[in-house]
Amino acid sequence: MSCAKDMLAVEIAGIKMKTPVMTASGTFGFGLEFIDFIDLKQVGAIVVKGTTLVPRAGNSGRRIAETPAGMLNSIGLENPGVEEFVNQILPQLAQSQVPVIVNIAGNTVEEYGELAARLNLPDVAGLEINISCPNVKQGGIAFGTCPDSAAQVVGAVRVKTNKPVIAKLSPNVTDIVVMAKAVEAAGADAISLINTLLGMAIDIHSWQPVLGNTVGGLSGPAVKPVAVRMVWQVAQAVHVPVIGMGGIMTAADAIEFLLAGASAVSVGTANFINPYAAVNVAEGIRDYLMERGLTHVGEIVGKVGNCL
Amino acid sequence: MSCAKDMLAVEIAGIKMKTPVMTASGTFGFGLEFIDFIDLKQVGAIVVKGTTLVPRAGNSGRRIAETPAGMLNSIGLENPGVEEFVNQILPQLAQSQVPVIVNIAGNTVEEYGELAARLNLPDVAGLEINISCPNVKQGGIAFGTCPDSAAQVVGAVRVKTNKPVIAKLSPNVTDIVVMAKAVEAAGADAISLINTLLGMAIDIHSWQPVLGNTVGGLSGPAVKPVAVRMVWQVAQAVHVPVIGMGGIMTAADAIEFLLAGASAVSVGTANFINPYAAVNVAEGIRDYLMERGLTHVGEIVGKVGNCL
Amino acid sequence: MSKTVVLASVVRQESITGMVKKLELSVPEIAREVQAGQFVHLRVADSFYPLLRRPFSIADADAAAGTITLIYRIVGQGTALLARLDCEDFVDCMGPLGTGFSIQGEKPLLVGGGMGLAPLVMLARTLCPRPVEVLMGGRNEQELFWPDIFNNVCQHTHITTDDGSIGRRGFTTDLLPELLTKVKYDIIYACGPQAMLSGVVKIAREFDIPCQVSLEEYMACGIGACLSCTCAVQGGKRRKVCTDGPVFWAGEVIW
Amino acid sequence: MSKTVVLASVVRQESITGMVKKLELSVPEIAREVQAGQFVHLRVADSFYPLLRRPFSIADADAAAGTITLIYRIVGQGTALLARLDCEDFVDCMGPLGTGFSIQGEKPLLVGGGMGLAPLVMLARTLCPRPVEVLMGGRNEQELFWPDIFNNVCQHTHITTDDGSIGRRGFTTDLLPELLTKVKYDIIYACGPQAMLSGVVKIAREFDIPCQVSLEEYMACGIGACLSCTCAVQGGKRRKVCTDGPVFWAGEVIW
Ligand SMILES: Cc1cc2nc3c(=O)[nH]c(=O)nc-3n(C[C@H](O)[C@H](O)[C@H](O)COP(=O)(O)OP(=O)(O)OC[C@H]3O[C@@H](n4cnc5c(N)ncnc54)[C@H](O)[C@@H]3O)c2cc1C
Ligand SMILES: Cc1cc2nc3c(=O)[nH]c(=O)nc-3n(C[C@H](O)[C@H](O)[C@H](O)COP(=O)(O)OP(=O)(O)OC[C@H]3O[C@@H](n4cnc5c(N)ncnc54)[C@H](O)[C@@H]3O)c2cc1C
Ligand SMILES: Cc1cc2nc3c(=O)[nH]c(=O)nc-3n(C[C@H](O)[C@H](O)[C@H](O)COP(=O)(O)O)c2cc1C
Ligand SMILES: Cc1cc2nc3c(=O)[nH]c(=O)nc-3n(C[C@H](O)[C@H](O)[C@H](O)COP(=O)(O)O)c2cc1C
Ligand code: FES
Ligand code: FES
Repeated sequence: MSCAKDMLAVEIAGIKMKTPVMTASGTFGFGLEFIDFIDLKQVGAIVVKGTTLVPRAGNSGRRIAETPAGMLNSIGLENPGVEEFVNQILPQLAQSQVPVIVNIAGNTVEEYGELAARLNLPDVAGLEINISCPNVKQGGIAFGTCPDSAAQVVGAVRVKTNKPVIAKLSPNVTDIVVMAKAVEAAGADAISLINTLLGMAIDIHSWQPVLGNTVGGLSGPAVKPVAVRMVWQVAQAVHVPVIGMGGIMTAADAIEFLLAGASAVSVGTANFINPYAAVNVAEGIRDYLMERGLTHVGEIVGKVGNCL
Repeated sequence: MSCAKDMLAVEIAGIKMKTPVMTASGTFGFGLEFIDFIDLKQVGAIVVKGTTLVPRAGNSGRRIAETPAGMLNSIGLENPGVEEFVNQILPQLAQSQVPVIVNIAGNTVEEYGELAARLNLPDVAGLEINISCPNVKQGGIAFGTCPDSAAQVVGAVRVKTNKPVIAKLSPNVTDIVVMAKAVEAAGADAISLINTLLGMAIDIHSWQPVLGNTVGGLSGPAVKPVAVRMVWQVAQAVHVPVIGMGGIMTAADAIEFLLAGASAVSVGTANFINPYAAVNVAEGIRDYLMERGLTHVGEIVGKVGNCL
Repeated sequence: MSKTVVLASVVRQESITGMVKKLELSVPEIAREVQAGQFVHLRVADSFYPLLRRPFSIADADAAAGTITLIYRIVGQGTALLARLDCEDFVDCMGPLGTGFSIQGEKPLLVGGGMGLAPLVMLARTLCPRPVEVLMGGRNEQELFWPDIFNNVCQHTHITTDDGSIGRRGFTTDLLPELLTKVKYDIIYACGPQAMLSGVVKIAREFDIPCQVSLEEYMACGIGACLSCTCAVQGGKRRKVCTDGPVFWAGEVIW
Repeated sequence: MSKTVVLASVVRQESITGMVKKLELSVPEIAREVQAGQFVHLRVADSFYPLLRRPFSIADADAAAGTITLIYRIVGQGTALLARLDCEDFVDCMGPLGTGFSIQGEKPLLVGGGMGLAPLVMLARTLCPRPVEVLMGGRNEQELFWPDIFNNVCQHTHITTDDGSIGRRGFTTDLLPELLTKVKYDIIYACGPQAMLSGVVKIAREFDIPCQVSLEEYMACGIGACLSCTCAVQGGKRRKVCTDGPVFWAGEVIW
């Protein structure tokens, strides 16, 4: 029986999703910002903005810049802190009946553990460990580029939660496979990638960096080839599911990631341009499968190099 | 005296150039392909296609793919080999009176040394060591992502030549500064960056990688923010001049690199779209300097964060 | 007042000065709902170049005709592409976005500089039949095409130019104290460059007159999801210019 | 025969079928110089999207009028943008590029499939007054609008379609041996899909008739600088389709 609904349903690390199309942390707010446009239930899972133990004001000065087919951001993890998230935001979001994955970021290994403990709540479907934010000086990227510290962070979270743990990798590394294997060995149930590439833009009129924070994270279509390559490398090297992202604007982009080996994908920057993006992408994947007489999205995962 | 000609003249590692705008290896052939369009003397220096000891046929299958604001290539270092270059091509190129820099690539440390020895010729202005080609399985990228092997390659070239030695870095590393310091310590007279980012594209109709070689190098405007960031990081960390490249299409792009700390720039992918690009970029830099009452391009190098 | 994304068709595009244009769009869903001070977020090309939407204040709206008017300056690539649109072309339009002006008081003074005058046109119309006065500043006579636009919707315009080519020479903030001394305005609405706004806010505070300001920030999403546009407010908090604003009470913002 | 980059103005753009269009460009520098089999490399948008130029065979040229004609199929984003060009629009045009057909023999047979027929139009005109015959193949009648185009420039057209909706049912390579048996052609010129070309080359070899083929490859620069387009040739060497080709002697290419 190939009912249109089931075609897209996936289970990633125990999280049941109606579609393999999630929304990327930091690009979909807390989901509620999109209710004028879409029914949140139509999204596979919402990964909320990076959450820290204490509230963060983020970086000062200009926070975004447009680049060719991409954008730089240096939000700097502005967020209301885990308490406010748990008390004010999560109850609202829970009503929309979509799996909520909390993206967590700490300054120390212990902070990651504490965040995990604090989020052991029924309304939380899983945790995504942001060991790769390029916009926070302490921690963040440092954890994300060294396999040992990345593994430590994942381990600290692992012991504090029974939720599915997703490790989100930074692309700013020499060997993404080493990072992936390290977090897998440390107990990650899934791996998501890529976070943003570290970039910079300079205003040639003022001679100043465009971003207040000087450097920022590059996202959008420009990074897609790098992201597809890394997903392909990692998917072959690990046994846990991979969540692919980086420049997905259309269903065709998402299908590239699925063929490369991603079991699910996340839509990021595209949400800013098209608030229906996550839903449109899922619909496009369904059309693609139906046109080819396929019955489930899993049939294309990792199939690059094979024949249809 | 601020004669319009002198404004742009620079000397990089002892190589005297009329303008700080060079052409990037692999994107300008052997220069002669452009004589219908420009007078080669108007180019700062020509960096020729990566040259190996023995001729190479390069990769089979499709070699380029377009990506958002960028392109992937997997030429695989097709080149006629150093003998034919020296005997057939160099004499012709020498007549155009433009500094010729030879980009060299080897499979072993010894091969790099041999290439350097073979190129100790009056018509060669300098050597650029390609330790960063993502399209060749053996060697290449391996040297480019490990500081020790990169240093070994530079050292091997250094002892075999009295020409200026430019080390070309790969962006596919966790810490570009470590790589830069390693090649500087090993005797590089200048550092050029960035080579291409490793990427991949998949044809969703055929399920095959678009490139015959599966992965390829990403270049063009898409990579500019990453390149500017790396040039900025490296320029602050080393004492040798930096040659910046990655997505330069216009004078404005080039000026970003100069402000970030590059003493010269290379135009790459842009040559394919606009064969006059290197000349146009130089002219645009001159206009920029004149509008601001500056007398020499050196006055803007590394000035990001300063006030005009 | 729900937000939508619609393909708006171009009803009219005309030049006001060389670089300033007026664009009238047919987009009934938004024309019906919009309140003064809100904005639309346009996708100017069906391409990744430019990638992001561009925010523009709604300078005027005609609910009956189903149209909105934008007044914009060509400053870069996005606005250059917008300027190429012809009658009957379509543009992807998201709106109405943001929180507009709060209508109150009986004797309002509107203070605007540069393109900040755009949202004040609709505000002036909305404030009718109150006796609206507008204090407007610009670099020179050429840039001050605004009196023609405001003449229908306000009682009086006070003008300053940097070079004195028309109106009083100087900034709006030079003339403002004088106006506030002469007339008992009971509310000030301001929109324009940051420097002007902070000056206006300071003077309003001195004269103890309530003041609302409309801010500008670099925006990616326009709907509160990306946090690119937040600004620091009193109480150590931050608010989003795209949803909590662009209009804020002066006392809330930290200058 | 030097290469240039010029802004060519659109003289005429018309639809041949739903997806195939004919574009006439005013570009005297190229129209004057071009030889049959050469191509132009167009920048279809002043944007990074698409980034690279697009190669198109010159289907015909009028040196006196200073125009060239392209016949192209809309297959992706670049050709879709090209199709939007109107009369008097400009397009950045590089050419003439490549090495065209070598004109020889007295009784030529031209063999073309799909869009590979485009360069054969100009070739047929160039071969005049020789008695030119064209063997053309396509999927179905609809796609075979080519006879109309060739009627002025050749003596006879032989047609095959995959579905037999017009002409002989089958491929050009099915009909070719028959033609070669009947008539003593002394040269074959072929352009079309790889599979067709290798078939034609094999048959030409069997019949011992000299054969030139025009190849297609993915191209970045179009002028021999990037090596994206090289193909293996006899003697263990590689040659550039963009400069050494697109036309090669059949014996040179490795199939
Ligand atoms: C709420 C709001 C209302 C606005 N209303 C108007 C209006 O009514 N009329 C008008 O002429 N302009 C208005 N602006 C400014 C307008 O958005 C910019 O001029 C426009 O985005 C420039 O785009 P560009 O591609 O031409 O310029 P570029 O400089 O090429 O743009 C590069 C990037 O910077 C952003 N940007 C550039 N200038 C501004 C700016 N001043 N404010 C915010 N982002 C900017 C762009 O959106 C883009 O992301 C408004 C801005 C905001 C935030
Ligand atoms: C020498 C030469 C002459 C040609 N002459 C004609 C002609 O007369 N009429 C015609 O309809 N087509 C011709 N083609 C094919 C034409 O170049 C492509 O159809 C066109 O580039 C597609 O661009 P797109 O953006 O619409 O497609 P996309 O598929 O989006 O293009 C993506 C990339 O692939 C390249 N590409 C796609 N298809 C081809 C192809 N078949 N050959 C080479 N590159 C391709 C594009 O140039 C671009 O770089 C010729 C190709 C070559 C090499
Ligand atoms: C404005 C912005 C904010 C982001 N914030 C976060 C964050 O808080 N945590 C995180 O793990 N990733 C964050 N990201 C990265 C995205 O989740 C995603 O990994 C990246 O943008 C690549 O996907 P895309 O190209 O589709 O945007 C952010 C990205 C953007 C553009
Ligand atoms: C088609 C192609 C071939 C290249 N070949 C070489 C090469 O042989 N040696 C090398 O060091 N870099 C090579 N490069 C990298 C360029 O020199 C340059 O570092 C890179 O493209 C970034 O610059 P760009 O974005 O301006 O193209 C090649 C790039 C392209 C696009
Ligand atoms: S623009 Fe995204 S939160 Fe305001
Ligand atoms: S297309 Fe660049 S060498 Fe042929």
